[in-house]
Amino acid sequence: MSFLKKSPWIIHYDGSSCNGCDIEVLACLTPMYDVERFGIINIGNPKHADVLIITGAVNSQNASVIKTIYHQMGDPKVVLAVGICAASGNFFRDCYNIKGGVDTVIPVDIYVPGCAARPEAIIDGVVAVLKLLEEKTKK
Amino acid sequence: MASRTIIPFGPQHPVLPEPIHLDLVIEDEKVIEAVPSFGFVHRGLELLVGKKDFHQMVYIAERICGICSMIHGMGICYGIEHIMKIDVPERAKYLRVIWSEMSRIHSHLLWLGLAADAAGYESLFMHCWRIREKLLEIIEATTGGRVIFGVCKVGGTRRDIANSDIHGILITLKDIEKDYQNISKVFRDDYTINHRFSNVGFLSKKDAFELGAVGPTLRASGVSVDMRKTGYSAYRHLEFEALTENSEDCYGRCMVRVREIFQSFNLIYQAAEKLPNGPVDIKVTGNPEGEYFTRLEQPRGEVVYYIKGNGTQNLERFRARTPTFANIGPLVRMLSGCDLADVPVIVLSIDPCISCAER
Amino acid sequence: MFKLPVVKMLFVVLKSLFTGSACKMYPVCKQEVIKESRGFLNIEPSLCILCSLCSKKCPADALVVNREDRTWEVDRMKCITCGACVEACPKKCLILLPERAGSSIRKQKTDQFNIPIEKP
Amino acid sequence: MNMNQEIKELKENELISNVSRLFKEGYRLVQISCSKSDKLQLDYSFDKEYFLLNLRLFLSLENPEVQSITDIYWSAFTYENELHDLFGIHVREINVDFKGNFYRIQEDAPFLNSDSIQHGGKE
Repeated sequence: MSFLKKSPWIIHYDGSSCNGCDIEVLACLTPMYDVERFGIINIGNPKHADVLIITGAVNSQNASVIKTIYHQMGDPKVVLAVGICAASGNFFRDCYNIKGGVDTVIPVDIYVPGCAARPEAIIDGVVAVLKLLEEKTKK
Repeated sequence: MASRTIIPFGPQHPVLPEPIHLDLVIEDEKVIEAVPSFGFVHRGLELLVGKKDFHQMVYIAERICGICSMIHGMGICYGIEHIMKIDVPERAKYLRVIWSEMSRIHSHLLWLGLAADAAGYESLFMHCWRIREKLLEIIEATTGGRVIFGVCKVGGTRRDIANSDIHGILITLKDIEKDYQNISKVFRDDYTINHRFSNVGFLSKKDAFELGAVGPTLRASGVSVDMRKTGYSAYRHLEFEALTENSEDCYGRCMVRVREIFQSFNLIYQAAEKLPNGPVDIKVTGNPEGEYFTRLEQPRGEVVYYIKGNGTQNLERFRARTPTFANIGPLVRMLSGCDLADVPVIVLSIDPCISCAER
Repeated sequence: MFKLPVVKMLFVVLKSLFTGSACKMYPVCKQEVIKESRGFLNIEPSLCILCSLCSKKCPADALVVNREDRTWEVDRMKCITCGACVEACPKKCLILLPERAGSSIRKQKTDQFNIPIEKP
Repeated sequence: MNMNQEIKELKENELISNVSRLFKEGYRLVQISCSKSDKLQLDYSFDKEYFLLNLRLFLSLENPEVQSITDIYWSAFTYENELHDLFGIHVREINVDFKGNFYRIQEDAPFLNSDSIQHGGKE
């Protein structure tokens, strides 16, 4: 595991996701994919977290919640948008209550495609996030 | 006279992965009243009927919820087929049963894992999810998706399970069942689970019925209602009983789910044995005109779809009343009078699926 | 009575020792590909007739077919790999592969294919 | 296919008496739904031994109003608040009245004001 030097802690927030990506994020933490071997822990407290994983599109209600979580996280921080809904809003972008992807509220660093995103794709995304995190730390 | 405090519970909460929001009015650690409110996951997808045609609505209905996606897709297909008087091939009916029972097992295993986690029993949580992954592999090999199945379409199913593969699938399922047998013993006998779930979240038989609870929440209170008994799809050819428990608390709800997994395994074996040969879909022409209330049994309980077509390719109205929405009333009743520390367990005991409830 | 749980525990420990790891060790080991999996939409450009039925059937509006420039585009960040286009295609030139699209730093990740002019 | 469902049309003032009769007969409230065409169509669905009985009433689009059934079926408040928030129907005397805060959405009554019905898909 030479490419992983840090143990990033993640916080997961469910936007208006359908649960599909949520349980895949959760599945990453369980024995089959077990990202804990990289030192990745799902943590409830935004102050402890380095990576914010958002699944699902943003609607008028959770926009402020996402902003709050984002601003509570300490620098350096990275945002990972998991799933098609988080990237573009999927077909829900036509709905009256949906604003669009996560980038309408906070800057997103990495997008992970898939509906629902496969755990392998999420792990790939987290690995990509780590490189970014390292770059951001150096600054 | 103690003072009253209002504690907001959610939307981002470490115990619950989903953004449920409750305002808990508490007095000395006792919850007096719980006030739920929605909107964090609300998308308003029922209005998409105006923009998408009814074939596309099947994909959208599947994405109401990623856990019960198979039965959501099946529900809208079933309703439209009934309106258009399409007779689905027998093989497709059995395949739908097989897949929806698989989705029930994976949903219940998921819930059991979360319940173990809420009780502070992390290794059990990991074991449940380990078994679940084996099942997901079968699901992916047969449907192509891990959580979003995408196999139901109006007029049948998109994919077929080859007869030669079924034997292998059954062997793997028997392995999973054996593995699960060990875990179910823990849920049945373990002190931690018993202690945490017993006498918590009491819902009497009368209350459960009058408040319109559905699914395991209702059956744990001793009311035997299971929509599969209406015999939709191929269920009329299969033998099973609606499982009930009489303990009327969280432990009962847990036990109903523990036993339902065995029942689902059994249903899959039965369906695989009876699986007839033939095509899996028929060609659909024309547009639906008419209305129908579809009622199916989801892992979380009874789901009702109201589908109304007006002869165009767009449906006029699609409404899904999901099981979690029906269980909100009973949940509020269960929460009043409980300890604050029990709130996560009680909320979990109805198997809340907020993205279902808010759509 | 006292001994029984201990024996049980020992049994579990021994079993766990010999059954090996449940973990898939991704990304060190390669991902096992299930060939029925819906993962990645691909096109065989030589067969495409630019009928744009696929983009009409797409529930997520991920496909753009341009007849004038003779291009076929898929946005990987919009495609939900449902397979509606594959069913709709009259020429069977679309296929769902089990591989998956990689993550990206951009919101749009469009793959464009040029459709060659049919030879008479 | 099971055909065990029935739709019964009602006048608005007959609703309460009918619902309380069903309650006494041991029916379970399944759902309340609303759909919009040129009128608002309310469906109250009840279940007894897998038989689905729908009471249907029609309301006009301007200032729709209906009496609450929460005195009879307590848990109907979820459905009735939904009717208020999504369709703008004023429900009289709900036992737990959220006054429009059940669904926290920005628009008022999006389903009533939507013109999405009858647009015939993508052009």
